[in-house]
Amino acid sequence: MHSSWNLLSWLIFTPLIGAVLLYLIPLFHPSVDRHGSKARWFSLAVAVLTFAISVCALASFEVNGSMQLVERAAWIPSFGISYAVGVDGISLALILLTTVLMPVVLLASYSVHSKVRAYLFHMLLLETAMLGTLAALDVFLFYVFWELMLAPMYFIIGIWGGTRRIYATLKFVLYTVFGSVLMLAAILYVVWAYAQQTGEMSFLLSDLLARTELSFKEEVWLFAAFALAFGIKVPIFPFHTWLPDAHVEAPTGGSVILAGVLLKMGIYGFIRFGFPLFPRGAELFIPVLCGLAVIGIVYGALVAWVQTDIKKLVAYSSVSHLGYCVLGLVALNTVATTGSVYQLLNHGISTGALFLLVGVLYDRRHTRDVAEYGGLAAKVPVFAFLFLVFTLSSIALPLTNGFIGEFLILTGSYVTFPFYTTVALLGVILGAVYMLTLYMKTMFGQLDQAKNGSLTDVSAREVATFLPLLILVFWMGLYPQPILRRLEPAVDTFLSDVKARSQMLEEREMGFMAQMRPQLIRAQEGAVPGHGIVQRTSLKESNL
Amino acid sequence: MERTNAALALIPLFPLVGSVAAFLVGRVHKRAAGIIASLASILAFVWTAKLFAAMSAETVLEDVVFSWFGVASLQVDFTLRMDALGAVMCLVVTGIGSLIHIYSTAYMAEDDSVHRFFSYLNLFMFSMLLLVLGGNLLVLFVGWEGVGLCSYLLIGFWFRTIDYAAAGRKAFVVNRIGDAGFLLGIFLLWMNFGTVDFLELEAAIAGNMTLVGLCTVVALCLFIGATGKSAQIPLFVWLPDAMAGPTPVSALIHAATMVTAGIYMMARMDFVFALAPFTLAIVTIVALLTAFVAATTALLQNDIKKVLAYSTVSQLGFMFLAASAGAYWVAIFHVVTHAFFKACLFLGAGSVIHGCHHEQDMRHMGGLSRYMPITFATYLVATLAIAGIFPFAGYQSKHAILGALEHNVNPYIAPYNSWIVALVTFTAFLTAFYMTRSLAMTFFGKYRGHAHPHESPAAMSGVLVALAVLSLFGGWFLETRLPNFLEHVLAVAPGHASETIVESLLHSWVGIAGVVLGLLFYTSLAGVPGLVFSLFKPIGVLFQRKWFVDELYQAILVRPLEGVSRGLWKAVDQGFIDGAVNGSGAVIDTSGQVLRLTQSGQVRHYALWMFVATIAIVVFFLVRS
Amino acid sequence: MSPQMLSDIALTSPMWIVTLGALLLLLGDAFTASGWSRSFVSAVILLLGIVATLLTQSGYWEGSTAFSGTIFVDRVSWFFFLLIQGGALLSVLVGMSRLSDERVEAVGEYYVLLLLATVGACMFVASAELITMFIGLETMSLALYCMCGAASSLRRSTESALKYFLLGSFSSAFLLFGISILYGLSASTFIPEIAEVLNRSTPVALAYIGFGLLLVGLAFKIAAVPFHFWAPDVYEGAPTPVTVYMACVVKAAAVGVCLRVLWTMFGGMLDGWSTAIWYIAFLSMTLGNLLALCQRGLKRMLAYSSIAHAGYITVAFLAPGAAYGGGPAILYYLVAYSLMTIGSFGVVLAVTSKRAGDPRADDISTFHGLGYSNPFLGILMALFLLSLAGIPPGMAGLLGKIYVFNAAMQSDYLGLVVIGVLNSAVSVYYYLRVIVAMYFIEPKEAPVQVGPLGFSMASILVLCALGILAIGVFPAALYDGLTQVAHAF
Amino acid sequence: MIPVSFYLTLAALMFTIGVCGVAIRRNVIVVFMCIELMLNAVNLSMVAFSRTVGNLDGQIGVFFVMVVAAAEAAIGLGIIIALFRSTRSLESSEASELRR
Repeated sequence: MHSSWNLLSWLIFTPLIGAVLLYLIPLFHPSVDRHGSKARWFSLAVAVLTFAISVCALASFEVNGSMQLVERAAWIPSFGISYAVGVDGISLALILLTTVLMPVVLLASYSVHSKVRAYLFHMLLLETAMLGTLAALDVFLFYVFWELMLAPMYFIIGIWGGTRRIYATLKFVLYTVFGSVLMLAAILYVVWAYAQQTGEMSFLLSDLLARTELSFKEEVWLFAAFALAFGIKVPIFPFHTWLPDAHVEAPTGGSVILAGVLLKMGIYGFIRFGFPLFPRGAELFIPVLCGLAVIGIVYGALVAWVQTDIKKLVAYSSVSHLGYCVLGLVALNTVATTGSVYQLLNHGISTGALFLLVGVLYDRRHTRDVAEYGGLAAKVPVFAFLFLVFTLSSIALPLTNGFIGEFLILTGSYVTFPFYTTVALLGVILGAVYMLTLYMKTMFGQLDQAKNGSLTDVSAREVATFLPLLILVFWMGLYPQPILRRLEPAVDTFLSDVKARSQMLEEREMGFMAQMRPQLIRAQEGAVPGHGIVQRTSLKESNL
Repeated sequence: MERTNAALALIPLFPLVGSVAAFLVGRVHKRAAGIIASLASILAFVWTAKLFAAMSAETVLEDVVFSWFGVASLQVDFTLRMDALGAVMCLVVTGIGSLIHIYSTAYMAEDDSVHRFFSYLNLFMFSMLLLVLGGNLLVLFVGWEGVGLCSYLLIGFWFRTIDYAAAGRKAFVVNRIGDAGFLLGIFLLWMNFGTVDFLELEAAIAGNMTLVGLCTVVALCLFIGATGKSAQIPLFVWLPDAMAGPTPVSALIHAATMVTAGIYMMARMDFVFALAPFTLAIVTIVALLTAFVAATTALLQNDIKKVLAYSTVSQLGFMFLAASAGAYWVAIFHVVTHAFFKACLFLGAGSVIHGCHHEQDMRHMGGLSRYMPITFATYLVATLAIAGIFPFAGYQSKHAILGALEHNVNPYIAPYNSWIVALVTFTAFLTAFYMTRSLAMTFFGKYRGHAHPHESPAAMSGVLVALAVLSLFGGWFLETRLPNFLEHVLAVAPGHASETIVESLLHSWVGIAGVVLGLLFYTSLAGVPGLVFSLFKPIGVLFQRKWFVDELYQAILVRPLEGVSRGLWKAVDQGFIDGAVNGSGAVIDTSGQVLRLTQSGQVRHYALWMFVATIAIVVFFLVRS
Repeated sequence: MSPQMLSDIALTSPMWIVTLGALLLLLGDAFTASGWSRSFVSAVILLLGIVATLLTQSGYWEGSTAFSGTIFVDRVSWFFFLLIQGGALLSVLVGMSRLSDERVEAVGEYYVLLLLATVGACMFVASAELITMFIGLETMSLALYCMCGAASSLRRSTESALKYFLLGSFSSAFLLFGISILYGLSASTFIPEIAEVLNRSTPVALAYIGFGLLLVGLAFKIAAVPFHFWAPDVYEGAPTPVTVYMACVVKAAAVGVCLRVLWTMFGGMLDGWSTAIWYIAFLSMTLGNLLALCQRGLKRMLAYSSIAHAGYITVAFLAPGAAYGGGPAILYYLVAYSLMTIGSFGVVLAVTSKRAGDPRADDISTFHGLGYSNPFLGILMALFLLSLAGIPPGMAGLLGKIYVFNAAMQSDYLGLVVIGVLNSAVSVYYYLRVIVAMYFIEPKEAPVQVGPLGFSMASILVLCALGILAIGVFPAALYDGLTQVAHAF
Repeated sequence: MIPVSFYLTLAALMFTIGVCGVAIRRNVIVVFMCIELMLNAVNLSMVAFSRTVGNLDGQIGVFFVMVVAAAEAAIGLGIIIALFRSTRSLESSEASELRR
């Protein structure tokens, strides 16, 4: 481990430095750089450099379940707040997804014509926030980065967005803030509990995990607060209605990042914080989350089916897809949870690409109405081909990335929730329905709209934006092992941490109660929750 | 059983490379696409044949291409495996496939997107070969979905007509419904046995009577998958629509190979079905119904391809009947012979369509035997074969099916064996009848169209002849060889006693009756069909309108679901959730507006408020202390 | 003069210097014509005061008093001297170029009053004796009444002065009555002695009444609900430079006094008064935010927002103590709030002062497209607003809230914390609406003419922004220092 | 001797009258006078308390309060005049341009 290199810090702050330089270097001033092309190239270079750093991080990452490349420095020592970052397989995978998508998005930024420099600034700032969120090991640091993701996205949608952007941005921000402030209260509560028990304050995740004891009731409330914040971000039904609006109004790059990375933060938050900190609270909510996930899968698919706005359709498909991720997560076994994380990557790639594709159409025709298209396959064959590939990836055709994720999730969660998973299979069918309907209505049929007659096929630059994603679709579908190999130990660590902490808390609480009122314990023996996770996984443990 | 390593991956690899090459080269040189694709297909056939030649009935060739994915104990290798069953299927796929490729070079010569066509066709070959060579359920599933994709692409090949594209979508979606069931079966198998490999599963399951309950469920799930791919009730509706694709596609995918995947899968998983007599009983009933319904529907269709499509559905029912009786080898036998004659029929129909300038309605044909004699001859042979008349290929397989059904030992079915045989026999009679009808309407009488029919080029007619020869001798050739070859893989019932030619001819009476009646009805007694139709009008309309199944599905499934979706979106999303979100915003805003009234701007009001608040504080403290 | 006397004078020199400066300025203004910058001189005077505070730092220690125990010269006083004079300095500098636009004619008197109000505020916050406190309060308030009416040609200015005057005097009377009762109860007007008496025996009803009346006066000054009514009207009507001054200096001084009164004087009765403070905090946060939500005028909106912020600060009054407690949290919040409020009102001043006579000059539509017509102000305003909302990169505001809520949490006020965070979620709406106006809406008419900002205004705004980032990203040093300051409680 | 509670009761009454005047009367001059009344009520209570507790602090305080009251009068009347100039009225309800 080369923690002396501060690899993660460089990774996180390189985009920020780039963003600041955009404004400091006079070369990029709009009066000099009339069309923003220099700024574009510069920020692309920054994003590629960030990608290179993330590859270095990957190279120095060892395949095991531990936190690696850990850096730690005191930040606000009197509060036990530290700047602590580190990655395990899960966060590294998501970091790589971010750093891969960002150059793609910046390449696609050519559709932004006004205030280019500000756009690039916000994008790079957003990248810093996302990477920070994924690497943070201190709850406070996490919260700061989590909230920092808000402002740039807000500006990106608000300034470069569509006609209803104001409603969309306010909805997006208020929804998110509403969730995250409650998470803040919960964080403060946990830290308070920690301070009560240890006499000092710490926001460091590992400290909180190791030494905070919470009663079952506390856990339930705290998990609820975290789950609200993360559930809104995911988004879990019924907290999803900000997503279609935000997506529809966002500029292409914004949509890609929103779908590609931002939505992943919810699941990531569950994995890194929600479940390990409050295992028994989480357990109580698992049936709820699972039910909502399945509702989301079916509901999102059904609603996507009747959309006439392409972006809205893809947005609702995200609701459905993220439902799978939640399902896989709450199944809490290695197969399903690994699949869940893998599906996060897939969704980032395929849905990101779909939004890029919609962006390509929108740039040319300035409409997202399905009825405005039709028969495009004859006019723009390369586009149609790309659209097809990403559509297939989205509906999880074998040998594309989507299949691996979906199969792992469904296989794994079938062991835990046979009924729910069977219902979730409806999503597999409905996914084909809405995506192929979209494909048919846009690409097939007569080229009957006169305006589409002058459409041009994707340019070389646009092909360049799709190429990395195209490669990833097939690579991750054909040979996912390099990624799975890194995810699995991290997921195992996650699961065993959850289980261990659950047991620890259980024992402490039982012990405490035994000390206080021995007779109470006998009365409650059967009713005390908390063994479920252990029991359920042991059911078919041999297979998991 | 001997497992040996072999370069099996080459078999699917040829068409895969061919697919890419045909597309890239074909964009520049239109003719090259067909040649490359055909070559790839032939190479695959040759390589299969070479491997086949070296193997015995007990050989299992194996090729672990790479370790595909694995998490915890779910480790899936990309394994290809060829045993006797796989070899037979492989030979059929590559053999028939090659012929159809050659045919297509002529058939599709004038199409603008010929490179796309051949690319898809080769991609289909690739997927189909993965399907039959897959050594575990997941590789099979890759092929399973892959052929579905290619089917989708090829049905919608002429995508400018939105109906064709819609037919492609329908095929994919209906297949997906089946696939969901298939996946469920896979989940159950993995959950209980921790593996998806066929050999390992077989070792764990075969003959273990304690697993009957599980196997019943698993088999049902798998069969749901099969009903999708192999067009059985209730999921058969996509296949007739799939005729929107170019005719060679119908021949290859929707008759000879892909649609038999369900039977192949069932044969492959025979060890599961063997423990699931209840499921097998369901299979019998479904297959019987399918065979009958499709045959009756085919009676009154006027589109030549629709007749063949329903005939295919019906014949697939026959295959499932055989399989459900435990006679898997018979099912495979029928798969093979059906591939011969149905491909021949479809390609013949294609030749007719090609000759009549894309006319598909048989009412605008007639008397074509004079214009296209080779097509006629081959079509005739194939018709006789499907009618089950000795010595044509269909006779042996159909006879074997009836034999198997007679001796079905399934406890749930056995009491009704004779009824089933009777209905199947009747269906076979219908088959002979409607096929003769199509033959007569197309080739006999006077030409009723306006085009100038002509015989197809050599590439097409040559292939027709080859398939006709196979339809003629295939059954006789395979009748004894196939069971011997397959006996180590599939349960092969003791072969029935060999019969004399006279006996065989006597056993063909059903087919002969059908053919004769058909000929009478549609040549000399031309007024009779109309008379019969008007006599039994309700039934006639029912048959003509395909039992109203599409309408039924539209009415009870598609439209309600669409309505529900729209309702959910409007009521739940925009109404309820957004209503709650915007509503809580409005409540906050309104409460702000109401509270604003306190800020009246009048100093004395403010003073009063402050005084009241002070009093409140003082009183509060007085009460507290 | 005795050494004691000398040291007392030295330690209170910040006040002396500013007082003398104010008197000299008055003389100079009376006997000379224009030709010299009164604002510059008053800035220098304030700077001298700050320098004096810094130089005498070592003399301030815990519990020490001056002038026979009437003035605290402890670290708290030192901190508040710096905060008050610094706030005053910043508000002088930020407003000096726009004073005439704001129709303030008697510039000399205006600055004299400002300096005297600053002295009053220092005295108010440093007082260790209740009559002294009253004098300080009145010195500050009387000067402010006049400052509010400084734009005498504008009816709104006069109205705000009247309202402030009447209600201010009204509340002072309550405060005074409270003082009288406490005096009657403890036979003393000195805070430490009263505290001693109160701690010695179980508190009687009269003590609570005295406390309640005192609270009325103080809550009025920090503009906490239900004594907030004056704030929106006065903030809106007063010339914006006065609003800037009021929002940071008066609130800071009043909070300082609250600290002393609540924690030093009534610290022993915490259990008795916590419920009242709980409700005041709750009401201030909630009403402030709800009312700010439906404002179109920015000054008024920020006034309501200042009520809400008073509520957040009040939350921490429930959590006395230095380590992780309310003390440093409140002080940090004050620093952050001063920067945010000077910054945001400063931008409003810059945008609206050219149309100061128009009651709708600060309407939100004025800000449409500001982010593009004046990117400099746009970015700064966005940062100030984000900080007020507590969203990164507005880190100072976020940390302030976290400190405050954390303090409340450590004292087991979970409910109030939840209410607080939900309130801050609501507040996001109206802060962001301004950003929406600045960046997301194309102006229908020509964008507002802001005019040149002038060096002082621009640099102060930048300073505030940098300050927000600096104390937000690297709060450790400041926070540790504030913990030392708040050690007294 | 008259007990101190009488003085205090009187002071409280005067204070309350003052408060009510502020809250009820419209004429700004009267309102201002009511505030003066409140201050004087406090003065009375302070003197009374000074008497009971036995030190002079309260009485000294009264002087300060009187000075402050005088200053308030000066400033207050100035503001009232300014108001009269702009509205030609002494009604406090006239000064309600700033509201809501």
